[in-house]
Amino acid sequence: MSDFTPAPSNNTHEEILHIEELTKLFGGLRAVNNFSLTLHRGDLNGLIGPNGAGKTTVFNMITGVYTPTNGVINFMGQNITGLEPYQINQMGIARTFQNIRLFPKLTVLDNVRIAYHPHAGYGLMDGILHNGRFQQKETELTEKAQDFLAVFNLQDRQGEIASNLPYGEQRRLEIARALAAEPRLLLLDEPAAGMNPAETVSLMELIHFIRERFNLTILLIEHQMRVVMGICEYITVMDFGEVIARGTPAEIQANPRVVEAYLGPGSAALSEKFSRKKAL
Amino acid sequence: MKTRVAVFALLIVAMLLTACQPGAAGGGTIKIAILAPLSGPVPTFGVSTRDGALLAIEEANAKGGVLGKKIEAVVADSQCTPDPAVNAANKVIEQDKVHYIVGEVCSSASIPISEIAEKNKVIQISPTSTNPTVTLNADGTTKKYVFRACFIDPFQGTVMAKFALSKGYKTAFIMFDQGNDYVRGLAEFFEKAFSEAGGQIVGKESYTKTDTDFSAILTKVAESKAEVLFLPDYYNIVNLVGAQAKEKGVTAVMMGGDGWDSADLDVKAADGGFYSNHYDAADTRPIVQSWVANYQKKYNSVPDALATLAYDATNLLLAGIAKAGVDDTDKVAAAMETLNFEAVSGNVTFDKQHNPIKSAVVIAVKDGKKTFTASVAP
Amino acid sequence: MNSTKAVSPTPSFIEMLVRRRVLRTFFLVFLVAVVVWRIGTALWANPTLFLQQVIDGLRLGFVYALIALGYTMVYGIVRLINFAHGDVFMIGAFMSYLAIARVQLHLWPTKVFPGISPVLASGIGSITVILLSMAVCALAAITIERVAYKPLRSAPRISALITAIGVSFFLEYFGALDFVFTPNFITYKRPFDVTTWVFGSGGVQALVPGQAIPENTVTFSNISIIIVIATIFLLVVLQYIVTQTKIGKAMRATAYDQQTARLMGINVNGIISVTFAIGAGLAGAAGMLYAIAFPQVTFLMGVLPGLKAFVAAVLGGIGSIPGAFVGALIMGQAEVLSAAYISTPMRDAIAFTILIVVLLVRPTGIFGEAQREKA
Amino acid sequence: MFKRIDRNSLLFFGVTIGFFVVVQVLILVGVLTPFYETLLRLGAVYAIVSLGLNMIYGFNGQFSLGQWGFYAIGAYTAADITFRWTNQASTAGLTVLLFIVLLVGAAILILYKLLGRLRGLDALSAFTVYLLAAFGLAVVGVKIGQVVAIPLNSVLAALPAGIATTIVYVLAVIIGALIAAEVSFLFGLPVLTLGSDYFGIATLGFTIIVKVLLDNSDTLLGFEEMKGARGMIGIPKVTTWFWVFLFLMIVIVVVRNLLHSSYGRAIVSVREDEIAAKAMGIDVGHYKTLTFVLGSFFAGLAGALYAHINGFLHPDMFNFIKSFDPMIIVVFGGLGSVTGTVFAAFVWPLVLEGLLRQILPPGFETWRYVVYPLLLLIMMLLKPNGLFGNFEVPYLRQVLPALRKKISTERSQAPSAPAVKEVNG
Repeated sequence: MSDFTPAPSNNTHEEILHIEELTKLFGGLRAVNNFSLTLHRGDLNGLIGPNGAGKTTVFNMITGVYTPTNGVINFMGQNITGLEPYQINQMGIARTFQNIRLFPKLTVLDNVRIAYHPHAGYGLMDGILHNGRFQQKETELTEKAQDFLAVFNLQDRQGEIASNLPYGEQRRLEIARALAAEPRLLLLDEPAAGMNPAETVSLMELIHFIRERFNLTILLIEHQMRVVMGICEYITVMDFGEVIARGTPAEIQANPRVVEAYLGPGSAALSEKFSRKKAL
Repeated sequence: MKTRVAVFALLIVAMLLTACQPGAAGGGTIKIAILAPLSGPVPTFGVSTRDGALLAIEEANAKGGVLGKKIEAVVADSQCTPDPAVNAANKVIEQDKVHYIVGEVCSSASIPISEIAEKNKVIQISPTSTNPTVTLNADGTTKKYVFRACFIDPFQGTVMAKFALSKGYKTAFIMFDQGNDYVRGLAEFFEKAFSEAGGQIVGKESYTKTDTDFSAILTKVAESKAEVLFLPDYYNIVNLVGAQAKEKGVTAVMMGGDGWDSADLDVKAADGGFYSNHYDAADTRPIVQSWVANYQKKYNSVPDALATLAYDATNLLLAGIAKAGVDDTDKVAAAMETLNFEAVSGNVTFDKQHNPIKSAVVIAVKDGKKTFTASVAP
Repeated sequence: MNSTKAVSPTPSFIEMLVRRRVLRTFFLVFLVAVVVWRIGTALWANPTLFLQQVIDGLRLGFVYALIALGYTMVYGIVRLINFAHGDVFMIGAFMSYLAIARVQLHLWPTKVFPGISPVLASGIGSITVILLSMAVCALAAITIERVAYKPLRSAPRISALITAIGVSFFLEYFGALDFVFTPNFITYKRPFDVTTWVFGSGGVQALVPGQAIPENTVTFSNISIIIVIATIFLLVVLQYIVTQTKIGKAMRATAYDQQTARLMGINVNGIISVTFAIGAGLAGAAGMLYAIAFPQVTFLMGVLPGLKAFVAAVLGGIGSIPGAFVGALIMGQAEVLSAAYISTPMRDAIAFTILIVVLLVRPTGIFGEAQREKA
Repeated sequence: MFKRIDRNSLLFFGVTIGFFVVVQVLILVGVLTPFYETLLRLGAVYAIVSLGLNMIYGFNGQFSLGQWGFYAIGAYTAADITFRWTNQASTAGLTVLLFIVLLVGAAILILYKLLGRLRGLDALSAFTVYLLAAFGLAVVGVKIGQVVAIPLNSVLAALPAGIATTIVYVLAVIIGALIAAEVSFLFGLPVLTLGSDYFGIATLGFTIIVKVLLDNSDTLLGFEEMKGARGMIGIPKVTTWFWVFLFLMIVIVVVRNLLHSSYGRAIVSVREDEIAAKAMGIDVGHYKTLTFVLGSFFAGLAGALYAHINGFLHPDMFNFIKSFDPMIIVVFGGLGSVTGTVFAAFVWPLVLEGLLRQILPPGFETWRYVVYPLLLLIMMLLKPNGLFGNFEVPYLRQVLPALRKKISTERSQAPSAPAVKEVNG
């Protein structure tokens, strides 16, 4: 770990996320090993690596889907290790999924309104009675959701069933839904997967836009190098559950280990890799 | 949406059509409803009951009916379960306008039916429901319009306990279906009478009506070395238990109640056993002989206890109507209370709680034959 | 309700309780201790009686295993709880009954070869009957699958389940009609005679009918032996089919991923039919064995064994063949032992309590693969 | 927006209350015989129990076969209360159960808040805590209830008999439902952690366990008056068309309101995608439990009403085969459709018990259960999504709010339309 200097972030704001020596074992499989990462407010960082490198597992640990075998995750100064996913979300971490996970049979509007649920502002009894408080809060909530959809240019689609949207709009809706809960940290899991070049470009603009608009910190996993290199300010590279490199896009592109991990290593490295595979 | 409307409309039309059927009240016939569990867990009991009752009606019609009117049977399926029984009873009373009900087999269906019968002043005679509360209100008074044609539990249980002791047996093991009040009642009263008269109950185990593997219990029976295995259940259970008992080396003599009486009783499995019954098929009384012969002719099988009691119940009802001389349930109920009628199961009178007073016989199962061994008066 | 913003620090003692799952352990240990104590005292009080109960439990377990295999295979391939499976079992029992009592099919060897040895004759005869039941059940299952389940393959899973319940009702009450199986309880005619052996200090000897069992002995009958042998044989055949043959591989591929299997050139519909047929064939065999052991057939006879076998399949981890087998053996023991030592009226309740507790500890059954939902 | 809702509500309540009045008048006039009246009452009861299941399965996606068990619990609980009142002139049943319900309920709520703060508490441990608390408080409840019963007896005895019975009846129905809800909480807590079909099997097991316990209610449980497998008699027959209709309407409105609130959306999100729901800050476990408890509350309510229709209860009515009935009704009506469920719940007894009884010719009575599964089969093959699919009558339909006129100034700021533009890689 000492090989890597701390992130030379262009902003020196407070620490948002601080992960230390995160490890996850599945049975005997070491999916993530001694993973550390620090994000500061406003960072737009990338997490890359070949398939099976453990990127999504890191996401799943940050968001509470998996409990880490070892290690600590601090979010805005609070230890969130072992919390339930919904608690972590409510604390301000939102995410999207590699394969879009909308609420397929619900309307676009409801997809966003669900994200507002933790801040609905009325109790179960108000909901059952549909009393004045309910009417007021529900109207507020709905208007907020509609405004929010408008930001993402989805307001005309509010009545559409989510699964009927075209792919690009589904992605946009998923991001919108994640942001509706007003998170401080957004985790994007391969947002450009399955997009055509035009959509990808539009997505990159969207990511830049939301970071400014919502004052976000973003960590994203991506396979399309064009996207990663295009928008990330700082990149962490994983392979076989371990961090093999960190740096700016330019540094990463020049790093021989990364190139090796991605683009076919030399024969010596190849044999080493196989022996490691066996050991796992 | 169209289909929904269509289905809905069809349903409404069908309902209206059936609801508006002219209920042929009065007229030239007397309607008797037969409520029997034709589906549900024990349809075989329902079929026997229905056949027995139908034969009685047919014979009465051949003799010119009752009060000069033909008798019309209305059969409804009551499934041995309260809900369908209530619906069936309501249906025959409201839609078919019957004044008389024969049924049900199971007490769990007879009780709700009796409530409806009582409310509508319809006479109900249950052929085989032994639960005391069938004819009684919750406060212990007798239901005016409800009768039964079978023994109630205390009588049969006591009969078999006395019989077992008279054969010199001192120890007994009781097996009973915990979910069947008939079986439970018999077991309870057997236990009481047997132990009061000096016998010893060495074991008591219950099972459920869906059980087929009795090995765990029978192992205990064999272990207990009881002389008598009292099993007051229906023949289907007796067949299963009997066959398995033989394989388990159980030497106890099996004894039971009228539930054993069936053409389907496996005489090999029940070999050496005794059971109490309403009549003896070899009895020379003409009514017994003609009943067995006619039933055999019509349905091609030997009547079982359920058919016999349904036949008796229907005949008792018809005798009551004839005695009252008028199709008025108040009068018929009164007439039935004082009835003295010779049925297949002996001479029947009703006690204060509308239970029949009649004698029982004990039948032995030996070498493939069922033979009369003793007669016990109440 | 959602006020989790502040995750308050908890006292270390409670945190330790939580992390070590002390209460959970306490609860489970308590349950296990009760069971162990009950069985232990029973074993101590009368070891031979206990052994006898275990043997009887095995017999029941082996029959359940055959039914459970059908459930587990069908579930594994189409994710359908085939409630009609128990009624196919009933059809199997009735078929063998009709073949034996009406046609006397089991006597054909003696009729064709008069000089044949009686043991061999009844063996061949019985095997013929069992094959017939299996064939009829397989045919029935294929028909049911084609008519009732196949059209619903793309419909919500629950629709197929409701259809399965419908099919189950239909088979039962259609069977109860007078011109089909009749609603009667019919005494089953066994194709061979029962012999009971007594095993004790004096070795093994046949029990003379009417004779009481000597002290400290264990009895078993030729029926138990036949059930065990037949079940193990069928299980081995099934295991061979599933793991070694082409059809078996296709079945596993289909179970894993129907779409991909189709792309690989596997006739998925055909494979599903074959699975139904094999499962039903096993149920048919089970029907006959069950009827031989508990000699009575009736139209509702499949409901409870079917349910218990299904529970056994779930217990073992549905979709797994060894799981179904182990689950069935556990169910057999649980039923007989709880009837013998805990409470006869509660035996179904106890069997289901065991199921629930096992599921809580191992949510996908004993042999079930842990499903980790991928986020 | 509100105007539209109002019109729909008006129409809905107008039609339903009209239906109620028409039926009531027809009953009074005698056109609608007790035969059909009983079927209608049964239909309403089935509607309540099925709506509960539709909440659990249709809207929350939990495949439960335990609904019938909670129905049984509600029925026997309420029956025991009214039985003691009418036959023993004692309110002990009422007060004892009332205090048990209140104490255990309070304990559950408090513990739920407290235990919810513990990080990583497993369901079985929590279950142990709840179970111990519930048992302890139940004992306390019995003691308090017995003391309170004495003065209450004289108070109720002073009232006119009809009013006193009605009070006891309504309380009994509510207590029956609450007991079912509390039991479902205790049972659901560990079992809801199981996945789909496993949950279904565990709940089916629950139904069977309840049935077995009821079979032995007089011996093992010690409730003499329930008479075990002999069936409980002497329950006052006080559930009229009015009561079932009233409770059905309340249940429909509650279900509708809940579903159209943020809580309803949270419930549905669990059905749609559990993982996404979690990632959106929805406490999935909480909403599963909430829905399960609510659905069981309805089941208990229906059971309590049902117990007072025929005045007779028998464990065989709560057989596991019957536990498929509400599932059949829900699927038949259309999963996730309140309209469909209510409609199917009324149609189901009318067809099975009414129509089939009427149209099958004499001699074919045994064919009822041959025709019924065939109808079910044909129905499922023709309309695998149920009769109504997702259809709802206007009142029950979720109204899409109109778009606001004020167009957000930021609207066009989001880069949305795929701009064809070269970017460096």
